[in-house]
Amino acid sequence: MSFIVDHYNYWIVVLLMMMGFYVVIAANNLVKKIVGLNIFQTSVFMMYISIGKVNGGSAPIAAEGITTYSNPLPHVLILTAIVVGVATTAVGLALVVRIKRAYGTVEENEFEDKEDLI
Amino acid sequence: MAEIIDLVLLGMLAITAFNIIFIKDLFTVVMLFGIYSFLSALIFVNLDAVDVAFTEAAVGAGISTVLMLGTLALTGRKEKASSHKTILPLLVVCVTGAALIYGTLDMPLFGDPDNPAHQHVAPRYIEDSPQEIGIPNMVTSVLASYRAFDTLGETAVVFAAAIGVLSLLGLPKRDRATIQSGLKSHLVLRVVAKMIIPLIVLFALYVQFHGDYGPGGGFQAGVIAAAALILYALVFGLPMATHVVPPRVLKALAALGVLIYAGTGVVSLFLSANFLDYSVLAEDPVAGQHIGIIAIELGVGITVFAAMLCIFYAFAGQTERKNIQ
Amino acid sequence: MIEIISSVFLIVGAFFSLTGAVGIFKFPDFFTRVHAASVTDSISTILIIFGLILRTDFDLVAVKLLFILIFMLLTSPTASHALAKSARHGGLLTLAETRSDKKVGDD
Amino acid sequence: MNIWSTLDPAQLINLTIVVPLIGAAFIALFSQQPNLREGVSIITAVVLFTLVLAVTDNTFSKLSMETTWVALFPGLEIAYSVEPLGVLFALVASFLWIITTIYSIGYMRGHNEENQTRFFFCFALSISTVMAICFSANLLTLFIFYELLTLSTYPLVTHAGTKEAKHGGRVYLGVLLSTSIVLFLLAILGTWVSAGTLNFTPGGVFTQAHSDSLVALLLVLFCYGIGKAALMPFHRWLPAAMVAPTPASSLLHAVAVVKAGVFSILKVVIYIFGIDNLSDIATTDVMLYIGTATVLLSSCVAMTKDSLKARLAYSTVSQLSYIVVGALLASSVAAAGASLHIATHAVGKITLFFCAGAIMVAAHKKNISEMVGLGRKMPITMIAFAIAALSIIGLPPMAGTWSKWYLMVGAVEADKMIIVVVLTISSLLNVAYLLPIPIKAFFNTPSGDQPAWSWSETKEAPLPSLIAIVVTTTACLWLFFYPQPLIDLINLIPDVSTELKGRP
Amino acid sequence: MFAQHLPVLPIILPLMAAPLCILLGRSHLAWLLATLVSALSFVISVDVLLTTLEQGVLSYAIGGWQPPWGIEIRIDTASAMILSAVTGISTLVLVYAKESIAKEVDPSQHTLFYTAHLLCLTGLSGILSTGDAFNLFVFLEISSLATYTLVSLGSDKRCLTAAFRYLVMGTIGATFILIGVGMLYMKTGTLNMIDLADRIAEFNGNRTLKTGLAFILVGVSIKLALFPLHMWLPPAYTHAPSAVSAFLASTATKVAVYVMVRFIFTIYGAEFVFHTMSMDILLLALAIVAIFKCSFMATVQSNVKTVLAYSSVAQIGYMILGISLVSSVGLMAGLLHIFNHALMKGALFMAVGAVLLRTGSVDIKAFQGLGKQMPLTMAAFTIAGLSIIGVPLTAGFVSKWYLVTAALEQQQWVIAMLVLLGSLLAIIYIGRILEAAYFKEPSELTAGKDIKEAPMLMLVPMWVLVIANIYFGIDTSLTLSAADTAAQLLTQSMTEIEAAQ
Repeated sequence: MSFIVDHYNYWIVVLLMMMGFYVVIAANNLVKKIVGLNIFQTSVFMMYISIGKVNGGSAPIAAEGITTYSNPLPHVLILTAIVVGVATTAVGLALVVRIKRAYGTVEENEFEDKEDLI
Repeated sequence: MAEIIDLVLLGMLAITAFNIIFIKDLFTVVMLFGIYSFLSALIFVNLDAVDVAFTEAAVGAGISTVLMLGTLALTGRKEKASSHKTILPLLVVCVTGAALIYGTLDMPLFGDPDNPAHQHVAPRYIEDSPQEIGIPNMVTSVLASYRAFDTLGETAVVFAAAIGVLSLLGLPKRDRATIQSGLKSHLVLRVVAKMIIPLIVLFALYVQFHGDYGPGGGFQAGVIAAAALILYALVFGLPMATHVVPPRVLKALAALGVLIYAGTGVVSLFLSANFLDYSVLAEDPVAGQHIGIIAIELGVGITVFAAMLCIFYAFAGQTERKNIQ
Repeated sequence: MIEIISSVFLIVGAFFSLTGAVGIFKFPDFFTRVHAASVTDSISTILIIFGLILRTDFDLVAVKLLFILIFMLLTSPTASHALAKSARHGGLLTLAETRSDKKVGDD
Repeated sequence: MNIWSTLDPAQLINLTIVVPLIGAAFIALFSQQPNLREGVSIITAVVLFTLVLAVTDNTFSKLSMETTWVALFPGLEIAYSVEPLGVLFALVASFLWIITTIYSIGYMRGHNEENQTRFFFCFALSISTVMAICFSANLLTLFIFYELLTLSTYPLVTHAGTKEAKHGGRVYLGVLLSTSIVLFLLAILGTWVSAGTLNFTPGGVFTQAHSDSLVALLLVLFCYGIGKAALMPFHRWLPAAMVAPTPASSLLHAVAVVKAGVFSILKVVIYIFGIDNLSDIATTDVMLYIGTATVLLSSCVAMTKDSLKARLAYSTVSQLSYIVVGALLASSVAAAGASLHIATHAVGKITLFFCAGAIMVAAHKKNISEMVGLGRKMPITMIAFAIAALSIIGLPPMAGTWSKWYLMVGAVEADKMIIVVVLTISSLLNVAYLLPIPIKAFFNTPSGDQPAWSWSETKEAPLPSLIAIVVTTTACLWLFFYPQPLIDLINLIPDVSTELKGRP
Repeated sequence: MFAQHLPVLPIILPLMAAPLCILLGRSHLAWLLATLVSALSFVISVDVLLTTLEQGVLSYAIGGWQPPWGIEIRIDTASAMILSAVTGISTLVLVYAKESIAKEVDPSQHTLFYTAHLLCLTGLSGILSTGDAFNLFVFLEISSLATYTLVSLGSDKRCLTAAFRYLVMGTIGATFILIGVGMLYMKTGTLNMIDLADRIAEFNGNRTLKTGLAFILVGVSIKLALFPLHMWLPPAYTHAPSAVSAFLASTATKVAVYVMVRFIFTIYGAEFVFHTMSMDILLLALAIVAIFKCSFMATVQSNVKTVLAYSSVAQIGYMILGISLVSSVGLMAGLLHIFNHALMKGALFMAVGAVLLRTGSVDIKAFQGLGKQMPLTMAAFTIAGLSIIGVPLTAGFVSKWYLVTAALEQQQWVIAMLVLLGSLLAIIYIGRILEAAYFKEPSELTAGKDIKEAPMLMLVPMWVLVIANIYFGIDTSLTLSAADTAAQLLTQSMTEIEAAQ
């Protein structure tokens, strides 16, 4: 039982990650792929933040009378990672827009038909 | 109590993600994604990561969703049913998931203060940073000083994204105001927008400069300020927005922000300290740190603001272009 | 004492919020749903924020909460209004109109 | 004799390699003036020969000559060191280069070939690499120039530019590069990793400490990896390369390239494995019998070929295997015979090729069946052909006699009577496929009545070609009567001797 | 005065030059700035390389914060060696790019091109220099984002789908790395590589660390296009502008190989990766399959850029093979090949770019008859091609020599043989192109066109690389000593363990 209590958080996060990952690799629509990518990454962020949690701790902003803080380092890392994520999303979506213009579709199997695959 | 909230939120996340897999209406998918981001922001708050929650809400639920919607306007909101193979992806996902679950078996207990992660590097940040850096928000201290190089990289990533989107979509021309756009008929919206946009900008400035003491900082501030202008562009039309903040200026600002950040580091080089060592920026090392952090946060804020708005302009320009056609 | 009052505020606020959610599911068409959501949203925001203010020491935090309240009261109805208006603008008909046109609207 | 005696002996090696390169540069420079260009070619060839003579002189006076160019890997340099076997090969190659150059002038002009500058240029390049192979001090150097030789001769093979030539070139390059990269390089690296050195060492580099199976494997890899030795089944490139212009075929594919192959095998056997250790290696006999099989099979194939050059090509394959067999017999006399065969076969085979080229230029005939009665038109060429053929067969008084003799003696010494038998049968096969050609040319007549023969009837090849043919034919005879200098040279090779062991 | 700051300069110089390019606005000024900065970085990298050869590892604490609290720049010989190659190639590609992109990229995007190039360079230098696992991820993403942009600048619309595929795969890879790094952090509490290495040693056989390693390796394998995760690479390199292909093919995947080396040897230690997890067998098998499958794919393509792209995947197989041999010589061979392959692939892609400029096509048919029309370009192509094959006296021979030596040292005769057999396939795919160039008459694609030799600005960088190929094939002292020192340093822990046993 305690094993489950200690790990349930990670397991659900893994489940979320895999749902996002599935959307990335299985989706045919490029926009949906990008959505999947975002879900995947956001779930990974949750894993990091879970690492940083300290039971009974509070947000890592120094204040009078608080002695236990959660670990600030994962927070910093994830701040950076979120930015990286949105940057990738922006470029990916821009590519989708261009693909739509060039091929007239954003369904992967449709434009694959239109180009001879290498 | 926190565990129960955590569990409920996680459950809701799972439901959201599950729906995203199966729903074919992309508009719904994107809205669900926005919800997903908000929910994860809530989890972040619950796990004491307020800065992260702030950012996730602004970025995931804000900018990302707006960009996705912008894309949908151009590409259509229906996902076509396809005979795409699902077995192989499912297999890959199962294997990956199984590997991850295997990995969790030896993971340290969730929330245990004795975890190695809380024992090694982090204690120094928690115990010494208020004295060494002189600001209470440890996340800002680590972000802007101890791991300032990461943040410099992050700024460069945002800049790179702006460059990428610009090269793909291009910026809208400034004087195309002949096209009627924006929500002209929404009088209520226009009035309210006029009222709150200055407030949002003000709030952005608050977040920018209050980041040392509370959650926030250059990144969040930049996003919020960009959101203000995005709202402006949505309500009053892109041409008006480009009139207020011309795209060329944005491009220059995005570049300038990176330069401010890196320049701060170079100043320390000239003061014969290591790159990004702010201690030498003032007589007192702690004051120096403070100056340095303000400077680089400003750089981050400017770049993020300009880059995000640039990206939005590029997408909005495409939509306008489509409307003309 | 304040604790109890605050709790009452919070619980009632949460209740309104919940009714709004139920409304979204139960009401028959778009406009009624928007209505349900926006009305309950405003009242529950007011109640919850007041409940929270009661739990503060009436310092800076309370002021911040007030700001949030003002902001929410401004934006939330505006958003609902804009939504409804856009829908109308886009040609969506109310339930009554749909029936009178004898159109089959089954959502 | 030694006009270069003022030079530092070590510099001689550099010069032998660099002189043809300089020649090549001048050839390229004078591409518009054929006379000047060919003059340069001949002068370079002569200078090179005198250089090699000087090297020979030094070798006889036991002067050690070594030079190092650059350390490619730690402990492994591109280095040269003169030893008698290399000198022998260098002598043969440089001497025949002069002759071939003279011959080519006649042939190329007579044939009005295109791209003559490229031809002479590549010719000079390949001679330079052959010199480097001759004097290489370690396997790495040998390998590098072995590969360069393949690449620099490729344009010669495809010289004609026809589809056929390209196909031939592709086979040529394909077989030679594949065998050398996959097997030869592997063998070299295997030697390097296990023995720790690639230097040619008298007596070999392997000791008792090395596992038998490893050494056995390496031997097989070397024998097949050196594809230029044309051991079956990697002999296909040689007939394919016959699409080259005849002078190229004659020098490169009768002398330089193939001899570089068998030379490498001899060198590996003598200096890497050591003749005395050879009999202990499990696979020696296997390779030996593959060699003898190649001797017999290719002789048989040769008989079926109507095209003169193809027949000569298969004859070459067969003769090369003599050398391989000689090397693998693990007898010092057989090794001596093999070494000598490099020289004797070279002069014999080059004469045959020269003749084939002469026939092509003068009579435009490629196939043997068309050569009936040709002796009337080209008496000198056909006489030369007959003499060279006898030399290849190994009949006295031709040069080939000696090498075959030593090979046979070596086989007896090694107690391998079967080899003696095979060599004898092979000689008979040689008779069967070589002699009919001059016989038909002289004694068969296309039609019954013919007017009496007169000089006016002759239509020989251009004079330069004819001179070349005469010189090499003379050499065939000369080497029978005066083989001693070469034999002396061979006796200088460690572990190799024309004297039987155990007898005073 | 900057002597002690040299390690950080190759990162911040291009990082600051990138926004300056945008501020300058004019494309030729941007070109000049980018080229100068890149050249300066190159000079600094070489200086750093020489310093590491003399003094060993260089460590630089960013912000004055000592590791593990701050981020450390840590340059050992392996990093410095690849850094020199990357900055050097970048400089040459920039010189080359001016003429090349003038034809292939829309003029309005030239400034953006140079900016993206500089950002990519920043990212690559950062990856090579950093001593922090998470910082590595950040720089990886800078370079990746810039790369997606660069690829999408191609003139064919297929570059868009190629870039998108690259983006999705690349992001999955990066996220996998992120997961792996997270697991490392979870167990050790640190992100500094050296500190990580010290702490991982305590946890041999821990399941979380094992999973972390698996995720990192898969993530990096995507980035370095290890078979079967290479599917993004051929389209990306085919449709990207030639200058971009030349740059990426010779640097980006190589840097990813470096990341793999770093994680395997520095952070986890060979003991953990190869003994506890037996990764060597898996890597070896994948490398061999990559060499053969992709070399074979290269022989049947008609687009020359695709040929070279598949060849790149095959060549990456050689590098991974070197790593998977688990020996100092094997690693050295891998590192050498990273360096040498950069030289050859750069030259090859540049030559192809020149052909594209003059004939407007990169189909193998366009190459017909070019031996006469563009002799210098094709001569460069020939020599670089010989180097890929591994002909003696070229750089390619040196790396193959050590690769086979490493295999033979482990008594792996079959693998040695397979490596050499792989070269034969290279003969075929390079040979086909050479045959077309030298032995075939111009095809209908180019017939009647007046095809001139490539412009000077393209020929010079191309030939610099060609000469480098020959130079490093003959005078190997610098590359060998660098690769040897680097491999010794990286496998130090391994040899200590072996000595202990």
